[in-house]
Amino acid sequence: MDGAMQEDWVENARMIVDSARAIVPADGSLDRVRRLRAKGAGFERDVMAQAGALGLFLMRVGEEAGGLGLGLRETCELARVLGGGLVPEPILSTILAGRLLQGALPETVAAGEAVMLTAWQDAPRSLDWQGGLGGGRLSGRKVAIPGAEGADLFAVTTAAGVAVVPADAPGLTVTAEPTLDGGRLGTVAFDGVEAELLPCPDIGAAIGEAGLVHCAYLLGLSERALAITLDYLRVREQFGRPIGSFQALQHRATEMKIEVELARAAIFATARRLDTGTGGDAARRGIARCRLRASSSTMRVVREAIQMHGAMGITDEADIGLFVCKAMVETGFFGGAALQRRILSDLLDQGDAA
Amino acid sequence: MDGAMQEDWVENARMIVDSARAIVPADGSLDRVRRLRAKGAGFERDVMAQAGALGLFLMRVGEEAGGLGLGLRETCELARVLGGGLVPEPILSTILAGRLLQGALPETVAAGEAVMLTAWQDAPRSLDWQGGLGGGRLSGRKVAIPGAEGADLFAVTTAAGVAVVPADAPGLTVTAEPTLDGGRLGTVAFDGVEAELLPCPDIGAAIGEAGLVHCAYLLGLSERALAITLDYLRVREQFGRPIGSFQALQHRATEMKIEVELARAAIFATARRLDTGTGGDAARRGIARCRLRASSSTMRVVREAIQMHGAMGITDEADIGLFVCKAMVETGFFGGAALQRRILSDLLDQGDAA
Amino acid sequence: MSTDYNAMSDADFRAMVRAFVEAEYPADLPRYALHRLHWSEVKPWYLRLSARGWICPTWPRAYGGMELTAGKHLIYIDEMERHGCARVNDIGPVMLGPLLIKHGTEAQRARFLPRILSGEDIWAQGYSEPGAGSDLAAVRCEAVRDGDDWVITGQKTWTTLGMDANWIFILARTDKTVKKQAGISFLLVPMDAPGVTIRPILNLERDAEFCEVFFDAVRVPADHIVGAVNDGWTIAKALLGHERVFIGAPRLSASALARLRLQARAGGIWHDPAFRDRYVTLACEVEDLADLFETYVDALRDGRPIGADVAMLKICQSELYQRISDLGLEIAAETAGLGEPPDGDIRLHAAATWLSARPTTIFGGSTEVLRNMLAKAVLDLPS
Amino acid sequence: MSTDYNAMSDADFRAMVRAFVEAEYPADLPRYALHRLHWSEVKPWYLRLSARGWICPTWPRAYGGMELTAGKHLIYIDEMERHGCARVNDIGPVMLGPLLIKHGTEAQRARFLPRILSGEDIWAQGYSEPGAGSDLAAVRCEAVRDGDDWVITGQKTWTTLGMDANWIFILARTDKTVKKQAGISFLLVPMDAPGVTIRPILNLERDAEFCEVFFDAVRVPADHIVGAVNDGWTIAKALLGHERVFIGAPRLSASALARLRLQARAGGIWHDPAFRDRYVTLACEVEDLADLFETYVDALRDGRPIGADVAMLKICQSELYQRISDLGLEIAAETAGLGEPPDGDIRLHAAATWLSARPTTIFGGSTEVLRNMLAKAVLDLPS
Repeated sequence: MDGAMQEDWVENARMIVDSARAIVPADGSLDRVRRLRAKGAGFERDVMAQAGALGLFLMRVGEEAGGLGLGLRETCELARVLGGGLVPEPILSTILAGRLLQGALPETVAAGEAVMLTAWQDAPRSLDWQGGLGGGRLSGRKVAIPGAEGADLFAVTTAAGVAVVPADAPGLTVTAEPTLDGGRLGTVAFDGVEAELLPCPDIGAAIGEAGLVHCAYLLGLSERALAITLDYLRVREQFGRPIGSFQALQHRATEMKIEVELARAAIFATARRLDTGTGGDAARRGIARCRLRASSSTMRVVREAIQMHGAMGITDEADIGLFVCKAMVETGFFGGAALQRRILSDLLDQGDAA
Repeated sequence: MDGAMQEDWVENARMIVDSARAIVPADGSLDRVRRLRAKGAGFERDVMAQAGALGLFLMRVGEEAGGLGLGLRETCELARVLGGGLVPEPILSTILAGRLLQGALPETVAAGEAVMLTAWQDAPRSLDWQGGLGGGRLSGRKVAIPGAEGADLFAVTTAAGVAVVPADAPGLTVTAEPTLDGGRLGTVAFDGVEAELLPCPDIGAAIGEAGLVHCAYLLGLSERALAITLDYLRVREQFGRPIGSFQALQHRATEMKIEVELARAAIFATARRLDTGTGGDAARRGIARCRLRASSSTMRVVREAIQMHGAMGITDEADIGLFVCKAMVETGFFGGAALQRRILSDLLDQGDAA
Repeated sequence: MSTDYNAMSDADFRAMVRAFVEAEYPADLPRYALHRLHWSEVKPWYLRLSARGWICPTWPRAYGGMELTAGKHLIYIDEMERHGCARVNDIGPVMLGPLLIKHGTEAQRARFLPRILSGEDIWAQGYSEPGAGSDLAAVRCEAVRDGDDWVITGQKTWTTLGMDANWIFILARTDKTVKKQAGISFLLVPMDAPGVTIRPILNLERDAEFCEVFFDAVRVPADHIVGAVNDGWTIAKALLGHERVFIGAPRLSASALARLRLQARAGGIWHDPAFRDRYVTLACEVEDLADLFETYVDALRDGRPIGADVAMLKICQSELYQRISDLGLEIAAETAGLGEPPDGDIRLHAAATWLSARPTTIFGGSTEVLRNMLAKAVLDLPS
Repeated sequence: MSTDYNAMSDADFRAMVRAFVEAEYPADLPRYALHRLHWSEVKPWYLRLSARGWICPTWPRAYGGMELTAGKHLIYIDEMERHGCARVNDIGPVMLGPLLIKHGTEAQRARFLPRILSGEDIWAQGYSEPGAGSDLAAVRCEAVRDGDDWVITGQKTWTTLGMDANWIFILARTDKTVKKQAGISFLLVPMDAPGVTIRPILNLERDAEFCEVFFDAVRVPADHIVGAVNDGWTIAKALLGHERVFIGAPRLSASALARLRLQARAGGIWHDPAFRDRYVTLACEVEDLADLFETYVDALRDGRPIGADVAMLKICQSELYQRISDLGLEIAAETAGLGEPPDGDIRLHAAATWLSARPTTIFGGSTEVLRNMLAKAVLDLPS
């Protein structure tokens, strides 16, 4: 990679992140996040509209198709900012829809006027996305869709391509369950729903990329959770000293920092490799590794964050709790850690010379 | 278990431990252990004779067969003392021979005049003991026998019973490799060795018991390694303070202590259960659990012991190094940790009502 | 005088407890609940235990208790756990009662014990303060003598189920001039006294499990002190007897493991070798802990003293409980963050287990404070 | 002036290094050795590198070095590692040379640098003392000015391959009246000076890898000081440049992982799902570390400053190396403690890997000292 390209992505990422600041309060306030909990679909349409207006949904749409044609690094930087702010809007899901549909992404969606979410996952603990077809129509179900009840449209992956269906299509049912972060996790069921299937040559790759981008959301979350915990360690006193002066906590805090830095390095190196041509098994391996690291480092950070906050860590009133709950909800997405290890195990003998 | 029985074993164990003090220096000196390294078979016949004179080899021979008829708890207490002194003599191997042969244990062996070791293991990473037969004679090999070159006789387990063979029997070859503790780990190969097979109804159980007793050797080793490390933490100064005053090391030291205490509790509770009638899968499960705990706690203790000793921990001159090397040699006996977990996994659905 | 349960054989006693529990545990109360239930929910069960004379298993029979030995008490606990009985508001039976029996006046015993037995009084504990979580002796809540009253001003926090209580016992500073442990007294305060205010604290599931209690010049009569003035720290420290052992009992870990097994079966990964490798390791740890626990129970049974090393049990149990719950959350994957139990089965609710495991390393002596103590008192490491 | 290697393309440079190594690495030297080799063994390889002008890759060309950029230096290291070249006695090329170039006098450079380049002088490092392992500034070895000489009395220890060296550089206390970092000087001492005694220290495999060096009124001329009197601590601390990054390179972990794979195959457990579950976790950690390492190499390449946070690399690499070696030891089971490689193949020798992993968390800044430093310098936690 030459210097010019390097600069390109850094500059692009900076612009994207700057624009995302419109969504994530500069002062770090989590009031909106707190207020939105257990309300409606779990997100605000206004904010989706704002994201649309900023062009975020066009990030992964190629320039030839009228998009921004940005890379995974830029998208990861965006996701990181969103994670740091615990933004509940399903922006990444719409970005994935754009990545899948390219020029076919409806203009209303791109502009943020209509909300389109991607419904790809056939079952929990699996990365299967090919289901959802039966007798030439959509049938079956797609799971694990945050905010599903707030969607106007779904981009549905199937073995035969991507279907765009309105949420009120006959035979389509959305159900959802409350999650600990105050959001709602949806399932979309199809009972012979008519839909046009748009061809997409690399659905699996696109979903893999979305899994990587989501790692960056977790990264942002854990970076901020670590920062909040370090602040607490500096000010909270016990036995007449700030608790951050106790060596046992200091050593554990350095471990949290290392976890976060490893996640950051792995995510952006993998994004760079994918941006610069890595695909196939190498990409799958890299993504699985990032998911493993991002989920384990996030859970480690929030576990330690609770412990270091003491009793405050298990209350609803301390902000750290918002990060804990969000981590519980999000770290298991894209199949969970056990699946990642299985994928990596299965890939062990691929490309293995000996 | 009533109070009287409880007292019995405690009293018996006390006597056995007292007698073992004749072998393990009261002042904790490791001079003999150090001196013996890389010399001959790795142990002293005199000490085996002493153990015989103390009756140790008759511990697990029933009273009706002229033995002491003692239980596993007493044997574990003995092993614990031997482990604490890093005693290199293969006393436990001869006790196992007594357990297998009962009244058929040669008097010269019982008296410590001849050294008999048990050759049971068919292969590393396995608990198979049934091999070693071919065409009515001993054939094949038995592995992982510490001190094998110093044996006069072997008790060899086979599917058809236990064979007693002299080390100089035609067709029997002993080979050995040096181990890091200064001992030698032997393999006995049989090329059509003639031998009488003595029936033994519960060879597998006896080997399981020996595995449990060996856990107590590891326990003694790790208890002493912990004590040495705590002593070092109390006196070694860095940055003008004893390093044992640093909270990070204190917390890790409590973890070592907990590991050792869990091992102790598990080993003696399992020994009690086996002494009071538990057998079959429950016994196998208990023994596998103890081996898992004893090996992991021992390795954890010695790993931390090295780190807390700093550079001294990796030198030959500090006593802690003797414990480290012994732990490396011994924790993997009886199949190793991975095998134990596999055994436990296989037993999961046994006796599982749901 | 009530029945001498200790005269029964263990087996008979167990059968009796089991039969009672199976017959009397209210059908509409949750079993194996992970959350503490409120008094409004658990009251019927408290009253049935009370009516049977079983609400205070460790109190002397002379005071209306069962006077169980450690061994019998363990069986009692076992059977309650086995049936999944909800924990009642037990601060009175477990903490205040034994304390009054040991340190109270005859008048205090006569006044308060019967009302605990009957369920008329529900007690809460007021030890922690906002500035002093791990450092309990850093009490700032103050009690000043004014005529025949103590006048209390200050704040307590992390009072479990405080909103259900009509009485609270607190540690209050009665002498600011001496070293911090020496100027603390133990006071009894009615929750409806003028100047007492309660603010619930929501936990991460947004249940009001704890509360803050504010004291604004609250007056209580002079005889509401237990023990001598300025001797409260000694009393509070000595409070826990058996509890120091039972707080490290393997039951939370064991039941989390059982739930993990059910969850793995329901999720179709029970036969996955990689999962099993992790599962058996945790299962062994639970059994190891149970064996270690048993050595302390044996000591209790034999009347041998329990040393500071018993804190190992609590460290071990709470961290193991958390690690088991971590694996449960991991295998739940996309369903890990659900707010409600899958299929309505609380045992399959990994998130609830995970959250319920968190406070165990914080309350009742944080793991860090216990490790500091072990390093000094047990390992004899220097300060 | 020698070749400007930095003008070559990376690919050409790599190909050149590889060709040289493959042609010139002595056939009778071990490859992928886990132990440090002695001078008697490794001398031919030193001399061939020296003859090629490649023994000092980072020195300026003006002084006889290759003057490689960080990127080129990485390629150089990569290719050495790839072939499994033994590490030479490199204290002169890596530590003393750069230090003299920066802080020495022209006379010192003229005298010592050529002899390092040629292999005539083999240097050893004398920092640690028996009382001061982690606390390097607690220097007690003393140098007193007497006429035109420094007279040195004291002891150094953990001097790697000290028995192979004819020179040693030491930190000595030259002012006892100031705070401990301020009274230290950096001195050069010939090993054959009267009063120098060496005692080898055996490691756990009973190899003499380190030694103690005793100084009994050893006299060196006044010009054997580097930098100003009492300024030795500053010089010693600034010594490590690139090295702070490279000490955290993933290569030790990566090669331990490769050996673990071979060992698992040889032991027949490569396809065991439980083993694989553990293996892939470690393999991912190695790749994560490699990615983190790369961010620092990028900074070096771009000439950006390296902060104190680089210590994370070393903590991470050394602990990971150890955890990989722990799994290797575990799967070796009954063969774990063998003193010699199974089938003579060092790569299958789990014990050797395990032992070689131990010092990495102790030397070069112990993990504990680095964590203390990170907590303060990077996380900004209070003292």
